[in-house]
Amino acid sequence: MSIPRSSSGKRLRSVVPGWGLFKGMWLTFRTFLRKPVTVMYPVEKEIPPERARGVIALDVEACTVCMLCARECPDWCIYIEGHKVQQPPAEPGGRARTRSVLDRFDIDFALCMFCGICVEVCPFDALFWSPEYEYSAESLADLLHGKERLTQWLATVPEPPALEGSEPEGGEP
Amino acid sequence: MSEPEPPAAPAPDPETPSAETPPARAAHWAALVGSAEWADAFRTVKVRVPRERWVEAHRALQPHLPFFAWLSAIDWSNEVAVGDPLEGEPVEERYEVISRLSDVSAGEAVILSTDLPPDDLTIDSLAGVYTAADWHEREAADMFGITFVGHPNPVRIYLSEGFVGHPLRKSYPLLAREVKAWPGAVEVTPLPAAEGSAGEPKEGGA
Amino acid sequence: MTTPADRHLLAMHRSEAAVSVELQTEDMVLNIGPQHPSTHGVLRLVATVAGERVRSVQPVMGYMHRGYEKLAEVRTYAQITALVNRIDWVSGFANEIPFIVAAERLMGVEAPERAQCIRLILTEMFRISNHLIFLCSFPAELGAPTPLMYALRERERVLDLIEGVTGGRFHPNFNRIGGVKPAAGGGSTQRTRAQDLPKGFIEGTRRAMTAVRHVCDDLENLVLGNEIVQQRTIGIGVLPADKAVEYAMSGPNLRASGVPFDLRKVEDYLPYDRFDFDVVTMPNGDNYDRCRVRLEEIRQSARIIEQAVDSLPGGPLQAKVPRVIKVPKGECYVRAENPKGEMGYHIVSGGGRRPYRVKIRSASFCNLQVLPWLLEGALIPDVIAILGSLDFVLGDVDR
Amino acid sequence: MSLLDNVWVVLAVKLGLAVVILFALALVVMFAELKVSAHMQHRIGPYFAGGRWGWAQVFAEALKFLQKEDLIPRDADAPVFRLAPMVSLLGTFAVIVIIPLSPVLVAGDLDVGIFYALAAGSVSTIALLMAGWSSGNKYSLIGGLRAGAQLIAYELPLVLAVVGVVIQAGTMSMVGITEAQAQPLFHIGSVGISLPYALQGQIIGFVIFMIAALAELVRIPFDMPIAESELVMGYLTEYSGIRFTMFLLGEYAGMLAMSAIASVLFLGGYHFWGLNADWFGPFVLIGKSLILVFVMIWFRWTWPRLREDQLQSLAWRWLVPLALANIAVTATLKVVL
Repeated sequence: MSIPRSSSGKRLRSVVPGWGLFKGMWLTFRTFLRKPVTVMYPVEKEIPPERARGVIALDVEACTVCMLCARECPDWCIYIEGHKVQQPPAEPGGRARTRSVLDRFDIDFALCMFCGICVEVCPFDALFWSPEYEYSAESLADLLHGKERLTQWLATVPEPPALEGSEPEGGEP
Repeated sequence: MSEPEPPAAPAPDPETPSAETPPARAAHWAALVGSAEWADAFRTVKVRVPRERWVEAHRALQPHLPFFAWLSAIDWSNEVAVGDPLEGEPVEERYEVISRLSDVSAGEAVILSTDLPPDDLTIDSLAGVYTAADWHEREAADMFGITFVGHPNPVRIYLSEGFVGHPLRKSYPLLAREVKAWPGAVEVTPLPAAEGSAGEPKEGGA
Repeated sequence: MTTPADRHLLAMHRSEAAVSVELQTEDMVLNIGPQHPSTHGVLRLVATVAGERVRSVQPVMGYMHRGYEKLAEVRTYAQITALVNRIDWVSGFANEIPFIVAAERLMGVEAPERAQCIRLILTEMFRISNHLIFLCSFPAELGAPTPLMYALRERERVLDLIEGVTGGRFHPNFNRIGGVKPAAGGGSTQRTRAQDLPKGFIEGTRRAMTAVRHVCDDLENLVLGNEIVQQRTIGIGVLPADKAVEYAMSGPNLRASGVPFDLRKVEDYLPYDRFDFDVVTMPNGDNYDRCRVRLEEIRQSARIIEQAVDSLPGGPLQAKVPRVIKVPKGECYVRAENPKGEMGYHIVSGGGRRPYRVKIRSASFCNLQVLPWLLEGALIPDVIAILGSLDFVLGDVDR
Repeated sequence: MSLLDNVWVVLAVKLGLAVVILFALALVVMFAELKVSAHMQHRIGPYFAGGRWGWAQVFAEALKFLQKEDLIPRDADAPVFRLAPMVSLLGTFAVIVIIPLSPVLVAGDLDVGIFYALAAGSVSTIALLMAGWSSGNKYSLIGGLRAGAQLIAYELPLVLAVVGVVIQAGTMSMVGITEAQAQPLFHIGSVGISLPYALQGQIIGFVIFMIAALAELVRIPFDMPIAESELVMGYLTEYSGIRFTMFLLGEYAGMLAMSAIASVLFLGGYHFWGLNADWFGPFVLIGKSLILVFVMIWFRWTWPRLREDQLQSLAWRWLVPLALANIAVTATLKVVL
């Protein structure tokens, strides 16, 4: 461990008093001549990284209405309703099964704090993060999105990014 | 780090207090304030002093630990309005005032603690010993309703003048959790706790 | 090291006031804030001014008090991680660290080495981000708006890297008890593929660190070398070392007063002892030094990050922890060197899924305590400059 | 013919032209500020409004300001509050009429031209004090008082810096000063050593004039009366809508007027090597002025602001003695040579 260093604390004095003013001006002038870094938003767009937490997409087929996401949500912003239906047994003589059908899956993005807990706890891979971010609305109420809208976003879910090399264990559980 | 070092077991740094066996430090601080009650769990040294000797104990430690990190309180209560109650045996209902002192060189630190009975929430102010205790005491007064006797500026710090109640008391409800029904209360299918792989940690290499 | 209290202006003012008692006029109460461009949110200073000279200042806060300590009591540990990175929102990740480490200590688990190293890299990235924010807001308060854009430009690179790993720019919510876990973003394959650093991260980090060093040089020319800035900052808001300790200043503000104390060197919440870096201190404790300490700390952080990405260990990202996290009974305080100072969480666990009590020691709140002392006798422009030099965020003050 | 003989008609036409040109140029300066500041900050700035470079942005902004409600605070001194922006513009317009765009193109070539310009220009001091005092706001009051102290302090170096030029030119007429700069500076034997259209040896005067002009214009590094980060815009805090626009245009027109005066006094006015002053004079003068405006914008977006007391100390301890020394040297040389 290196020894804590006390700097000399010398001020950054220019040789000529006032020269510092012109060094700054030279910097701004150089920048003035360079090409700006701005991305002109509606015309050009930055591509967010694959993991960007833009919006939550829902795969209705995978959802079993287990309520886990609604329970784990710290903001209580997921509203789920469902009902059970009797299904004929898979094979003759088998037990009649019940299946849950999702009636309502609303996420209030005005309340959501984009923590990702719901995506993480979902045991059936029904929720995904999508980097999509253009869904602003004019009123808070319009930020409550139902399952139809959430399903549309499923198409924007990207493949996971390639990983930085040297992953010795492969990540397989 | 210039010298090669086995990354698996980093050598204890000579400068960190962990080099010395922690209980010895804890006992050292306890002896300094004249208290026999101390705890050292999870590398958090806590020395308990009686309420009468609260200011005195701080005065004894001030030359060694000049940095007043924070002061707060804990409402030990068996009944809670929100959150998880304490597990296990019921505790003695009391308010525990804790303050943390440390130094600014070697990383030494100690937490002093004292108990206040729920019916008499007054304690002497530390403002005379540690200047930095000022705002923390005002905060504790706001949040727990503890009166700090001799505080130079006993006005509210966070809450507005007309605010009723002391929010961090365990008896104080959290309105945000009461005005809205829990969306998770709907039961459609049982929790998938019985699912085979769901109980395992999912991360790579686990 | 310790400079004597140079309260020259104040002394002069007092003697002036004593001489001209008969000339005294009524003081004016100037309400700076809660809505004011330079209070970084909703801080309110009730200043009694005589002309431009401030006689006394009474900070009023609580406009943004969100009751995090109460909110933490009704949330599980995983949910609190998402909550606490909103305390000091410009260094979100650094807020998660002490909380997670405290919970890990209570549970007796330790994050694997690779996870710890990633935590360290991201913490330092947030330190860079925070200090760049300081270097953009502080000159802006002195009236120079351009360093803001330069600093934010490079900060964007750092934030992009952070977003690439964690999925969040400001609020990563990346720490889990026992390790780190990037936000799932992998569609149906998210469970089968390890959520590790994305490809190109290390290369991008190296490039970003070069860019950050470069902007540091630029800002040194534009801000610290500028004679007007020097006029406005040198010898203004002098906080001597003994006062800094007395008022429990921490972090860069303490080091600018000449106290070489850095929790990264004395605590072991992250493996900082593996890396070579200096604790930057400045001798004078004035606005200029507070600004300069942060500029130098960016360079040191870049140094740490470069070492860390060079020697990133392999291995898992997550230690084995139960699915439902219940923390055994106990109390633990862990403090960490947040970019703004000492940030710590005192977790009292009652044995359940939710902590019984969480005391949050936030750096900005404690750093602001010195305000009435520091601002007494200052001029109104200096009030703003001193306020800016302390680098606080109202979310961190009010919690 | 008879119409142009009427002195009032001619005056009205001249004034109208001056106002139109000044407004148009003020909008140009405003646009330059938007664009130059953006590029200095590595941004693009206005982009979409009106074609590729966003030239229509200034009109959009002006229209936006005009639409806004004309708010007058309850505690404000309403008549004074309403009057202040007009007074602020008045000073600038009064100045502009004496600036010679070419040897003939000048609204009014007064014998005491520069004297009149400086006197008329200082009217804006009163406007800022009026605005600050009448707003009924503590921040505005502090801003107004700062403005008053600042403008009074900088009036002096401004005038003293000009004195050197006047001594050298031997006239106070703006046209006269310009023409004097076209003459050789001094003769050695029969050879005229000329420094035509240049600073005429008044470099110190020029620097002092520009510093004082920045302070008069309340521009960074001397914008303490506005000081957005301290006083929340100072005397402008309570202004909105059209009155705020008037101050804004007044600032830009003032920048232009000051730059034009500086060009006339120190940079040879409408003269430029190889260009006929009669035809190219206006373009030369406006070009020189815009370069000075660019430098002002450049300062604005590079430097922070000083403190009020530092500004006063700069004026009284450095600029005034320096200007006096400059006058003494100039006068001595004038007599000696």
